[in-house]
Amino acid sequence: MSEMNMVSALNSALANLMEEDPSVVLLGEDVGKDGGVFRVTEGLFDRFGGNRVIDTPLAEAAIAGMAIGMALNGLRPVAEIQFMGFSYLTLNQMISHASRLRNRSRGRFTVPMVMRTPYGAGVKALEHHSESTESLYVQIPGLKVVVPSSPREAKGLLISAVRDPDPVVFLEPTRSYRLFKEEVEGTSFSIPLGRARTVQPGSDVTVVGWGAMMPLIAKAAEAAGSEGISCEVIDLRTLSPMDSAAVVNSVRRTGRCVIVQEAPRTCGVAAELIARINEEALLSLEAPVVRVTAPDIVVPLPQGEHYYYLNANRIYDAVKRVAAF
Amino acid sequence: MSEMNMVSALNSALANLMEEDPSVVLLGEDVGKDGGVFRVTEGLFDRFGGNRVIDTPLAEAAIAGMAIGMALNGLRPVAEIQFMGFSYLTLNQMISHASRLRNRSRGRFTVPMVMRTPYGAGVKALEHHSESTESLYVQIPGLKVVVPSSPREAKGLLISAVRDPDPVVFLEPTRSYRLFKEEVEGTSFSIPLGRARTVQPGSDVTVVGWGAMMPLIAKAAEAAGSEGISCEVIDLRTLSPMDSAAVVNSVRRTGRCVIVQEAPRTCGVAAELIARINEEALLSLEAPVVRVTAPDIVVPLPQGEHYYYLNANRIYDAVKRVAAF
Amino acid sequence: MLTDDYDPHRGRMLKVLDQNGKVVEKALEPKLDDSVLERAYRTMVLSRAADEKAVILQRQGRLGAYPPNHGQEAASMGPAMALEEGDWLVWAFRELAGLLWKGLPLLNYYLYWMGNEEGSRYPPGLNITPASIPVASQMPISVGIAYASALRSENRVTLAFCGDGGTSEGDFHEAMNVSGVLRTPNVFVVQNNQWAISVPRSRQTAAPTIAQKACAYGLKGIQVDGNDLLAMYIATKEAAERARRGEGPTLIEAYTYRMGNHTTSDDARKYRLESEAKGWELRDPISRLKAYLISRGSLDDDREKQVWSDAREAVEKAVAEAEGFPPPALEDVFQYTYAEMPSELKTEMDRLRAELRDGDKG
Amino acid sequence: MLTDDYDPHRGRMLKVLDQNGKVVEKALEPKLDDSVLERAYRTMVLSRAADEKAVILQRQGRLGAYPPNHGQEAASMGPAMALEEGDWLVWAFRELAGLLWKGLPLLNYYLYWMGNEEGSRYPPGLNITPASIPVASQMPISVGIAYASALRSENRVTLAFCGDGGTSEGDFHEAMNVSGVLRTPNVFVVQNNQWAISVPRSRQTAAPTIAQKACAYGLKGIQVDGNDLLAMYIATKEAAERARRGEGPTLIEAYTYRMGNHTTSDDARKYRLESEAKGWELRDPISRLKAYLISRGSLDDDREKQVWSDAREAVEKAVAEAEGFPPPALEDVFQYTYAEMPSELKTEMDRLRAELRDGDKG
Ligand SMILES: Cc1ncc(C[n+]2csc(CCOP(=O)(O)OP(=O)(O)O)c2C)c(N)n1
Ligand SMILES: Cc1ncc(C[n+]2csc(CCOP(=O)(O)OP(=O)(O)O)c2C)c(N)n1
Ligand SMILES: [Mg+2]
Ligand SMILES: [Mg+2]
Repeated sequence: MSEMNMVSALNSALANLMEEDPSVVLLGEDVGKDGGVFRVTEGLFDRFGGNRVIDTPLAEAAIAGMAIGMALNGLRPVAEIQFMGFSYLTLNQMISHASRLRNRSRGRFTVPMVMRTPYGAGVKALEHHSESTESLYVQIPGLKVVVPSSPREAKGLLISAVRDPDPVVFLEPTRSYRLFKEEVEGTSFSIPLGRARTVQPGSDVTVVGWGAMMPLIAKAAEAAGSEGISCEVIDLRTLSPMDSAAVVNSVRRTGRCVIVQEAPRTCGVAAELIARINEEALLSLEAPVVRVTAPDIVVPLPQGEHYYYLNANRIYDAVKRVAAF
Repeated sequence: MSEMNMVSALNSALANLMEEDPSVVLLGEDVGKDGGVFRVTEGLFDRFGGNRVIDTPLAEAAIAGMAIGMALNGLRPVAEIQFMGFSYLTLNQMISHASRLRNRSRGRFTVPMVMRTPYGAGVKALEHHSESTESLYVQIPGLKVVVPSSPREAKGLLISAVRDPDPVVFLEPTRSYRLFKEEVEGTSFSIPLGRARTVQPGSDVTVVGWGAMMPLIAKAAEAAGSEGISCEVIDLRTLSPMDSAAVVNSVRRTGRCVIVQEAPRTCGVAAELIARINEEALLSLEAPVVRVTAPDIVVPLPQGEHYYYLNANRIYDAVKRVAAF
Repeated sequence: MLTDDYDPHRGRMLKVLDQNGKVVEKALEPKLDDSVLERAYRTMVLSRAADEKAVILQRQGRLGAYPPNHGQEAASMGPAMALEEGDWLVWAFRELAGLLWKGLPLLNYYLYWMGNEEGSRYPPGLNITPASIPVASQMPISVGIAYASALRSENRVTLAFCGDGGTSEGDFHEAMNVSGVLRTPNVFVVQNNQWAISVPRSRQTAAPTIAQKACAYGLKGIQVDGNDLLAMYIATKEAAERARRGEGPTLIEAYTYRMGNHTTSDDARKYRLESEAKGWELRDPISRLKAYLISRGSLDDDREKQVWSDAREAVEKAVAEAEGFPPPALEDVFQYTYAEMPSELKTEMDRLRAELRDGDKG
Repeated sequence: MLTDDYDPHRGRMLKVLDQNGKVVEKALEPKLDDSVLERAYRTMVLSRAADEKAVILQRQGRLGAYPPNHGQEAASMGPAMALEEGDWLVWAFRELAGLLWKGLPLLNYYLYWMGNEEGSRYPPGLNITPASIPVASQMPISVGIAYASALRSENRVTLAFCGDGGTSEGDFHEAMNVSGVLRTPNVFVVQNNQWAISVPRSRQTAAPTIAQKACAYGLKGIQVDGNDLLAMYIATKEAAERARRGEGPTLIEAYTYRMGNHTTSDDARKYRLESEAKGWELRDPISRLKAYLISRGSLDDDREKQVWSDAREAVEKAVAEAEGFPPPALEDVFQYTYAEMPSELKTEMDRLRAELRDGDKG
């Protein structure tokens, strides 16, 4: 065990995986010598060589396509897309092939690949470097989508993602990369995909989020708690397949729910959760489910980012409102 | 006025637009001599010449990118993407540029382009030819998304889309292209974007849909009506910006709602509508809103298409269930 | 090296046979056993027969939209012949003859075009990827496949196809370029059949040849008479050997012609002169091989008739089998979404099963 | 034609000046007025000064991540000089000198990199598109811009830039190819600064030059010493004239070097030898132009000092203005989403306004 931030936890996961399984390879822009723009792959080029830690030309569709081909042919590729804002270039490969080859070939061909990419706002970055468009991927049958919220979660989930027989889009919250450290095992361990985590049990309001929203939610829940509102905090972790049952079950008990989504409002994961709560637990609801999300606008450049990016206050206010409804 | 099917109505709209405004140009694969694989642009090459009806090389990103550049520089391009399943190749251009140039340049540069593409299943086509992934576009701030449901609607909405100052994704239901005819004005007329249409007023259940779902809904609503269930049928028409107010207002009166979505369930437009109903009319609900959608699977090839594609029976059953709740 | 002798910048096209089956460059004639040549001829004929049948079936409503292969048999089969056991073949959607050579059962082929996913459940061990409909999207995948083989030092080659239209796509470019940098053991064959639906080659790119695009990627490139089986074979053979030696990928332009409509939904008369196709009839790849075989004494009229009747019989058998094949069950359209069905999806499946009425089955 | 004399396949690079400012090919020396050359020198110096300041501001936390232009001034400005009023300039993110020549106020530039969208509200009539961060995505857009100009017979040229890394993207390829087919009045300049973050040119493509990629698209191509302002100018001038005559687009490779880090977030020592940059210091484009001007008698030490102090003053003024510029109001981040704000969005805005507490403002 040692103290790791999310970057070092991810690095440790990749190192473990590459040691254990010679079929694990990394590819992407600047993942080799440079160790990745966020240093997630640092040291792996020296350790495992350029054949397994592959610096590619600047070509996202090819990175995704190659990863698919590698996965079809026995490797477990982990592709890095430098920022989620550049992942749109991979969408045709991801939708048309990665997600479908198993079905297309009736299971003869499978695509055990991972596409890692940093996502999210809040680090005062350039345009296109703050995207949170996870719902583009969540709606695609055949893809899995995973978002870790802490260093240990990141390591355990990434290991599961790489070992998973299906293609996984692994979204790393840029803002959490170096936000805090926690104790993480140096050896490999896994956290199963597809299961939400109850971070804190509670009885008054269910608060759901994922990724970089979790630290904000923790703060808001604590503040609410100190005012006697007991929050049940759920980290969704895997957005697809979505463990909505965990959320629905919680809402059945609390009757109230706040969903915190970094992405703009429309057609996001929060909407889907609300739809499922509506379908399965409408009669338990004592108040409308509240979405705390970014507005339906382009992510502003840094000087306007605070209008877009959520904070603990707004979550806290929402919790209070729902509790008081 | 004359009887037109949707293909001829769209063709008529384009012809009117090109006559009226020399800045309107068409571009895409096979839109010229061939008149488009669905014949929507038939005759326009001969009439307006190859400089305004442009056969492009096979390159969707370039088609979208060129349309953006044309729009920036004073034209009103109407780009055709041969099938929605190939539109993923345009997503980077559409998300990163088309939807953002106005905001990026504080209004100095605008992108009055239209991207037309046939969408939807039910015509026993090849793989990738039956996609209904509108929610990929609906969630992008800065884009508009329009789906006509009849020949006249198609013409009026397309004319508005082309005249609109913002980029519009115009989705044409493949299945409805030649499904039926109706009286359509030969001259140009417009139907405003952003407003849902109440196809049929009713008092018991609000039934919402768009595009190719509307004929199925009409059938189901009629059957329900003959059993004494009065359906208020709403054609959403513009998915973005979404006229959810029309739906919410209707649900406030009926207390019951069925949403019919051709696309797979997760993170679709139906989920967003449910979220907004939850937010604004929860207390009016007398039953959970029901989604009738495709399952979260890859569109099957024709022999399995009937498992995927909705029909009037399933909508009718849903209406009955909601009414009886 | 052929790629030097036929440097695309010098505008020479590789040919071995003329239309009378006469060898135009003796030094280039490959030494192939009669049995191999006979199998080649049989396979091309089988492809032609199966293809013609598919068009008929489509007209009868027994098969969906279908892209005819007529005239392009040598362009896909010559390259396939240059492969060894275990090599990969990544096709687009117009490479029937090559697939048959590699061993794909006709049943799979028909099932697929009849709209049943079972068609793409290829026999285990057969390294052929399923049809790839989004144009050129298979090219980057083929680079990844080749990379994986090379990483394990398997000495395998990955042969990938796309069309002249496909060369305009970004995917084509990214694949060629990455493959050049990583020196993956790929052979890329562009079936330049002069048309991409209604768009002629001249409007697809302003480059005079497709082969010369190789130079943008530091690849070897060569333009080959795509209707000349022997030329396609030797060009691919050389390229495959180069790839196997780790000397990088090659781009082969197969200069051929789409004799039919783009697909059965298309009507080529709208955009091209019928005389153009007429001219190409004289360059039919099967007739050319036949003339060569006859000139070698490896074929005569009787045996030729037999080849055709065998082919037609095999086709009828495959069609019958395909038409007798069960359509997918409800479970089938769900169960291959993930390795393990997520519980929410299972619920969706059960709900759908309950909701479907009997009359809804089709 | 220069593109014939310097056919990329023959591996010659176009140069007019050597590092001592001596004209190496007299016949190529453009006839430029002293006033133009002086303005050119001033602009390059202004670019250098503004760029250095931006790096300092970033270190002080007064500006965001920033991509330095140091060493590439001639590569963007030579082409800009060849434009006429009304011609379009489509930049990527490392073309400061060219922008300044075209007339972009420094204030806009700083505002943009300081994270305020107002920076990209370019003055009306200035045909420059905003920075394009997704690599090479601006290239297809530039083709559309050029097409529109041509359709209206405006006789305008569209000059578009990307980097060596950008040439690997599908967008680059699709743009070059479409532009070749449609013969749009484009000039494409690839600033080959030898690196794409940590990836060296040799690993970006196996093609020996970027210029030769032109041949894949039937374009004219030429490799130019990108640190030689005059060479960049004459190459672009010829290309722009060709484009204006309707004779199609040209691909110009500006062979230059990224002297600094990729951006201020990057540390180039991790992946490249410092000696490499040292070698390129001797080829600095500003020193080269200075030597030329001095040799012509158009510049002396005093005036040179004045140019620098004018530049620094202009920079300080622009920085002060940019730092005094108001940050966006809440309405600003909403109101440019659509021409007219949809009512739902208005509701979202009002809700957000109500929800934001005072402490939330940043
Ligand atoms: C990405 C994409 N865009 C459009 C289509 C529709 N389409 C199918 S085949 C075809 C033409 C392909 O031309 P070419 O690559 O020359 O192959 P050919 O059909 O001639 O064999 C088009 C446009 C597609 N399948 N994929
Ligand atoms: C599509 C895309 N992928 C990745 C990035 C991240 N990125 C920014 S600049 C850059 C390298 C660009 O290299 P080059 O085109 O040579 O331009 P240079 O930075 O050298 O000017 C990368 C990978 C991006 N901006 N866009
Ligand atoms: Mg073709
Ligand atoms: Mg570079």
